[in-house]
Amino acid sequence: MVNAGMGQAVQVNGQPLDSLPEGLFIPPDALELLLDSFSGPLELLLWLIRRNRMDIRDIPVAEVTRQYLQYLQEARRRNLELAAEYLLMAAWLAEIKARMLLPVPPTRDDEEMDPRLELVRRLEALALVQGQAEALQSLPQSGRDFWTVNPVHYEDLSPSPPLLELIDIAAAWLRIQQRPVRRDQPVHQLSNPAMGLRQRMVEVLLCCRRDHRPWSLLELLPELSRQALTMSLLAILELLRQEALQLLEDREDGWQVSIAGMEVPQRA
Amino acid sequence: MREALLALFLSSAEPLSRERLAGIFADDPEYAGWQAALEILLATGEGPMQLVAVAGGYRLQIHPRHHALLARLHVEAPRPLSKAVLETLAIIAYQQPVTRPEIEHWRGVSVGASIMQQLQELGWIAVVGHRESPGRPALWATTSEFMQHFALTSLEDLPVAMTGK
Amino acid sequence: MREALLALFLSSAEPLSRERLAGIFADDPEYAGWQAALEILLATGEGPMQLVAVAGGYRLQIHPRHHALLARLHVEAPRPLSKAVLETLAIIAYQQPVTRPEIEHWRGVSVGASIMQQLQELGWIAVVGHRESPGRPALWATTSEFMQHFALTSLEDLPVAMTGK
Repeated sequence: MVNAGMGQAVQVNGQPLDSLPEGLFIPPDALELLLDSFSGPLELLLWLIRRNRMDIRDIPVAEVTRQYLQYLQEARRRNLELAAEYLLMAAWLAEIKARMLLPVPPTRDDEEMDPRLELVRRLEALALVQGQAEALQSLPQSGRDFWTVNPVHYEDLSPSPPLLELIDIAAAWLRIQQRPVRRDQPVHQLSNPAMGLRQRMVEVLLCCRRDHRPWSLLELLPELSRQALTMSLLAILELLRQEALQLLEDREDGWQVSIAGMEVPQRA
Repeated sequence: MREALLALFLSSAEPLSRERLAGIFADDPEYAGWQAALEILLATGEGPMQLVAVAGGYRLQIHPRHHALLARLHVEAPRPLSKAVLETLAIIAYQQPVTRPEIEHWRGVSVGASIMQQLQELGWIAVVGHRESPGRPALWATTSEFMQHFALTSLEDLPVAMTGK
Repeated sequence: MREALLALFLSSAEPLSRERLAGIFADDPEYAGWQAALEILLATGEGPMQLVAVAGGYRLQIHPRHHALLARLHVEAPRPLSKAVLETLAIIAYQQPVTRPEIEHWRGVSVGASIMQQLQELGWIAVVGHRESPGRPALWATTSEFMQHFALTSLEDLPVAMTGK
């Protein structure tokens, strides 16, 4: 079955499979390599057909089956693991061979009854896929045959502001207020809910934040109307109550406050 | 104008279509004439760059005259695809959309999960739907990245396969 | 020469150092003068691009004068704020200066760091102080950008949200 006498004459490594001599000849290490390179029984079959220069549409099933089984037997003799698919294919081939021996029942369309038809379809499909794979392989590929421009860096773009109107914020605040509130945590509620007071509170904080030093009360009171003065005074008192401002000392020249949570340099 | 157009292409990781550009330039009078600038860029390129039609849009590529130099920079060529991966990709590219059982039928062997995963990691294939048959198998197709990698303008540009050996 | 240098920078995903460039150009007489070309590129840029020094070498970037146009391509269209973010903003606007535990109290649920971050990235809220209570919690308030965006001159201009009690 195996022509061991020629075994030494054939180099396996580096030789394309198609250069194997006609007929079944498997050099010692070639079978494993051969089976590795096939993706499955259908491909082994297609390769056998092409190697024998057979017509895919008129396969001499007996001869192909004989060669195919020889490969399988040889593989088994060498204890190579074969997927179950290979044995399924063998069974299929045997079935086709058997059906071809039966007398053909009279039909209008002979081709419809050819037991090889499904096999031919499968082989042609595989041949097409192989051709398509080769065609893809021949295409130029990015990073191998051509290079694209890598996206050029740009500095952060400012995000577009969300779709939001002032009235949405007011509506959200209204909804929150209408919710039943848990009272287990302190919330600094102002007795006077006017937003003017809050505006002034934030301004006082920002003012104190600009310069890390104690601020005298007078510095924080604008020389404006009496109303503004009242508002500022209220804001500072509220911030002191909320412990957002710290009262440092009560001196002759007035109070001094500093923003909480900030180290104030000690004066000598 | 030409600079503004270039800036867009240079910053984009994706090919830009005419529709996309039209949306960006809108009817802004500052950018009137962008279409003429696009034609010139397509025709003449800019410095070492050429503008190429790919995957339904245009993208910048380095002119082939610089390829020898670029090969010195990009010494690590992408790993060649294995036969199994290449055949699976070919079936998806040419037969899409296609299910995994159909791919297995075409190839005559089962398709390992690792093959599909490799192609997904490359960003070349994606699930585009499901077949309304029992089990609702996923339908696979190639992506825009696939066309970009192989510099295809559309799927119609896939080369015709030779089979009659 | 300038073109060859540009081709390298354009095709590279990473910054290129002088050493790397020197290795690529080697002593190839065809590319003598690459160092002078690099200096010019650094000084004058090329079209919409400028060459900047970053860790690891030099890389191209789009000149900021094109940022407004790039934003049309790369910045997502405006979307509404999520409910959680909107509520947090409303509480800060109407209750400022306010701490995060207080915001959580008003909302009845915890306020994730991502919510505060989103509002900070918009430039609409900032820390204006701290309370001298345990943990020294930060006091949040709206910013002048917030006022400008909504064309407010003072918080008194905020619409009155009546609870109808």
